[in-house]
Amino acid sequence: MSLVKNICDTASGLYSLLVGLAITGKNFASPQLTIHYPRQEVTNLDTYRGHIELVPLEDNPILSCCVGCGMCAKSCPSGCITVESKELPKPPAIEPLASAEPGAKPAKAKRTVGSFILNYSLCSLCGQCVRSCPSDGLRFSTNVYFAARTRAEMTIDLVERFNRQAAGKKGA
Amino acid sequence: MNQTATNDVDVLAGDYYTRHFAAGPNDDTLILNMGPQHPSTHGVLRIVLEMDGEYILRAEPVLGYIHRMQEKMGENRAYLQYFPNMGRVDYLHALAWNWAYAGAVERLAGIEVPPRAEYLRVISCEMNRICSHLLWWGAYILDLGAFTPILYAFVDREEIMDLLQIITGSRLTYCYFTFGGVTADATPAFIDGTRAFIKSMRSRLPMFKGLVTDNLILRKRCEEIGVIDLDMARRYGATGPVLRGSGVACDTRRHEPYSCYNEFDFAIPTASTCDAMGRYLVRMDEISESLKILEQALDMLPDGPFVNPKAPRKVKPAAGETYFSVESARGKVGVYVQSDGSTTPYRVKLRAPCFSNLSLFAELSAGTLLADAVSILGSLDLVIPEIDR
Amino acid sequence: MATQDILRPAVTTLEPALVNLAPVQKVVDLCRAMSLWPMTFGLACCAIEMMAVGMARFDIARFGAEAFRPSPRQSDLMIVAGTVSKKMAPAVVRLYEQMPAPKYVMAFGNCAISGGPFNFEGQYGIIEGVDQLIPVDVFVPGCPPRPEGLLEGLFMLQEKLTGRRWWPQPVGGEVA
Amino acid sequence: MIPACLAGLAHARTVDSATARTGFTTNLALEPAAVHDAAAALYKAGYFLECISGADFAEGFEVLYTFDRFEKPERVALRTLAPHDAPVVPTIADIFHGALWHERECFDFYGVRFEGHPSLLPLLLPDDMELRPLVKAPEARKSREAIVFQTPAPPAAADSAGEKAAADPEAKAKAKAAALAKAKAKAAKTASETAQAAGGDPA
Repeated sequence: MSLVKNICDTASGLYSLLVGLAITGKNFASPQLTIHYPRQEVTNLDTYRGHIELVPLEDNPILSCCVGCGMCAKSCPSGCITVESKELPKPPAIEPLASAEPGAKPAKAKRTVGSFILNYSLCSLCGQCVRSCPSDGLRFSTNVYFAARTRAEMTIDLVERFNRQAAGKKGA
Repeated sequence: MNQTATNDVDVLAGDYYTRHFAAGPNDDTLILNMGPQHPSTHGVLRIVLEMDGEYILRAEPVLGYIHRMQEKMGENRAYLQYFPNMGRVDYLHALAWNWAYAGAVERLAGIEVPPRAEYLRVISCEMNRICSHLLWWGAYILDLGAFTPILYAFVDREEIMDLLQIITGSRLTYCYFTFGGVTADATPAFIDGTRAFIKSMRSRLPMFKGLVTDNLILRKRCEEIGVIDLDMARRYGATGPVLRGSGVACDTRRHEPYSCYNEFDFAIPTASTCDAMGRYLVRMDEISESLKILEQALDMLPDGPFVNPKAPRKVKPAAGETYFSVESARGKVGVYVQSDGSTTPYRVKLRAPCFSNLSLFAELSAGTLLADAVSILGSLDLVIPEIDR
Repeated sequence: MATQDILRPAVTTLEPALVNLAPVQKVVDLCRAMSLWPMTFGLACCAIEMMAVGMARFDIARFGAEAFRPSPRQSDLMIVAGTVSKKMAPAVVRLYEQMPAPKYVMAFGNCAISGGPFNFEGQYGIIEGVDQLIPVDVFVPGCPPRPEGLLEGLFMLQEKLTGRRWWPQPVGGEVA
Repeated sequence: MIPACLAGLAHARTVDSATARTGFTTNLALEPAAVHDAAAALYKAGYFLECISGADFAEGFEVLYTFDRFEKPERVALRTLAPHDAPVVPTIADIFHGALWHERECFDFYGVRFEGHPSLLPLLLPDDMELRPLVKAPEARKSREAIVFQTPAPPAAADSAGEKAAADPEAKAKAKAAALAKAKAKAAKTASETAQAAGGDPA
């Protein structure tokens, strides 16, 4: 009795191995899944959150939407953002007019971002800065190719990066 | 290794834990350190073993190699700022922890969650559960010596990660929930993609069964190994598939229904064999049950806001405490929050299912072969950062 | 026992090369760069992304680095993927010292670079950057970094070894 | 609501809290000495140990035990207070073996000693670490009454004395009602059940 059972068990066991081999064989013949990375890329990077970057104004792409209010720095859980604002240089022609008119324009001195330093190595990509931004001045970049030889390179000057990109766009 | 039969902790060789462990009567046994860097411990778990030949006499897991101070951070950060941590407690089923924390604070602060958000939470959480089970499947078979299945598992995992990336923006450590809802709405691409995924996953499951589950070698490595009876599960507080593999149909989604889980029709898979194979089968069945929930949730997905517009930006619950538990891929996740009425929690306690599930390993592995202990360890489905927190 | 002991940096002395001829070195370096054997040193979340790179979709085998070894003695690239706690630090140093030279270290993910999100005021349990313990050759930031990041890190290491980048720049990549 | 198995416990103080908000069906504050008996009774009644957590209050270290059942959701919270200068609580690891690690973790974080624990070694922290990370600075400690019992804290300044007077009778009445309910429940139980519940160790 137990001999028969043993033989049956062995036979079904061997059969299970054959089934597995057949599946492997079938998959061997199926098309390749690999993305040949540097030459070819995944197509869904736009939904990925890389490190944050400044958003340009729609009508003037060399200026950013950021007003340097510092909400992002306050809401960041790991404190990786240092932001400073500065006053936008006003067009000089309007200035005397504005000061002549009492209580109108001078109070509305436009501010913009002075410096925006992101210590990327502390960031957890949670997105609280982007959500807390009152002027929609931040977004996630798709820069996922980031690797560096020194730790200092993890600190990114976003204003400098923004200006570089704006200049690049202008040139192109 | 020092073999002196002495009780003096100070004269034995090895580090602190080895010395404490070895300080028993041992004449011709061997003290073996497995980990903290060992491929089958899934991270940095360390187990000190006392071996008699190939047999384990005693085992003692040593924890803390990836202790990341999560509970301390909870007391230092504002309620909303603690969310990113939740994605990193259990990185394989991050959304369950997201949910447990969001649920606890929402209950404490009385924040309502709109129906669409509840459904989106269910959908994303179940996707994440499948993703987690797939990785466990691949890694477990890898522990048992077969490399190929993990390659198959990652094909489906990549699909899920791509889909979840559409709404959450990340691949692994999601920070998708927020108080009163979720942070982004489902796009048509996500919904269509999920429907397509359900279909493809359904067709893949029989293949997994033929490739691995029915396999003779796997059955020999899993059957009648690591038998956990009900009393043992109760003494150690085991939950999740480890418990259901012992025949108890206890699932927080059904047991203590949170969100909208009582609106779905799904079974709680159990296995009566109580062994590693039982836990294996429970997890494989859970994948198909999750697919069922996903399908229903997509069909019933209501319109409306995905986040409560009245949810406060700065959460400041009244003084009090709450304990909220959800079912993760590994068991019952509990978040206990004490509020003193300020903007930071007074105390956050994270109840990790793996912590309890691993604690029964010492009893479970005594008297087994070392190779079987690896199989038992894998069948518990451990995520070490969740244990160490 | 003492705290200084835990934070002891690794010994990094190197023996001189057996054959010290520039052309031979160049060939040897090229061979090394194209078959780096990483050690499976997954500590936390980032380890899963490291596994993803080894799988079919991103397939690190195309760059000769698919032989993930569990033993430090068989590997020459340590990918530190995850948070290094103070309890783990001695093990990290020891594993590094056990690797045969020449050996390289990649700090993969923010936790390995600086402690990442777990680097907060009053923290008591983690090492704020694995470069305090062992010399790091390449840093790949992200939480966790995408597989592309790891591949870029690998290219950078190959570049460091051989002096040139062997693969084209990705289309979306930024030229620094 | 106090489950039948806990009805015979001495010195229990019911924490007034709604299940809908706290998630606890039963919430009892005990003397440290009563914890072991309560755990034994819960084990006999078919509960499992969910977790043990600590908290640092102005009054002392609170150890919170949470139990639940596999069959139906019925979360029982037992809490006990250990003084700051000599925090000692009896172990329940001989009943619920899962408590071995939970208690070690609590010892790690707060320095609460569990009397009778077989090996109270550091679990999560390095073995040579002196720091108790979750112990709060004395000035940061809040009153347990205000957080757990949700009665207004005893006011420090004189201006809120009126409030205290208003709140105090209420709290007293509540405690009285709870005691009354307990006494009733006790009377309703058969003597054997009570004896069993208070009996201590299971076999």
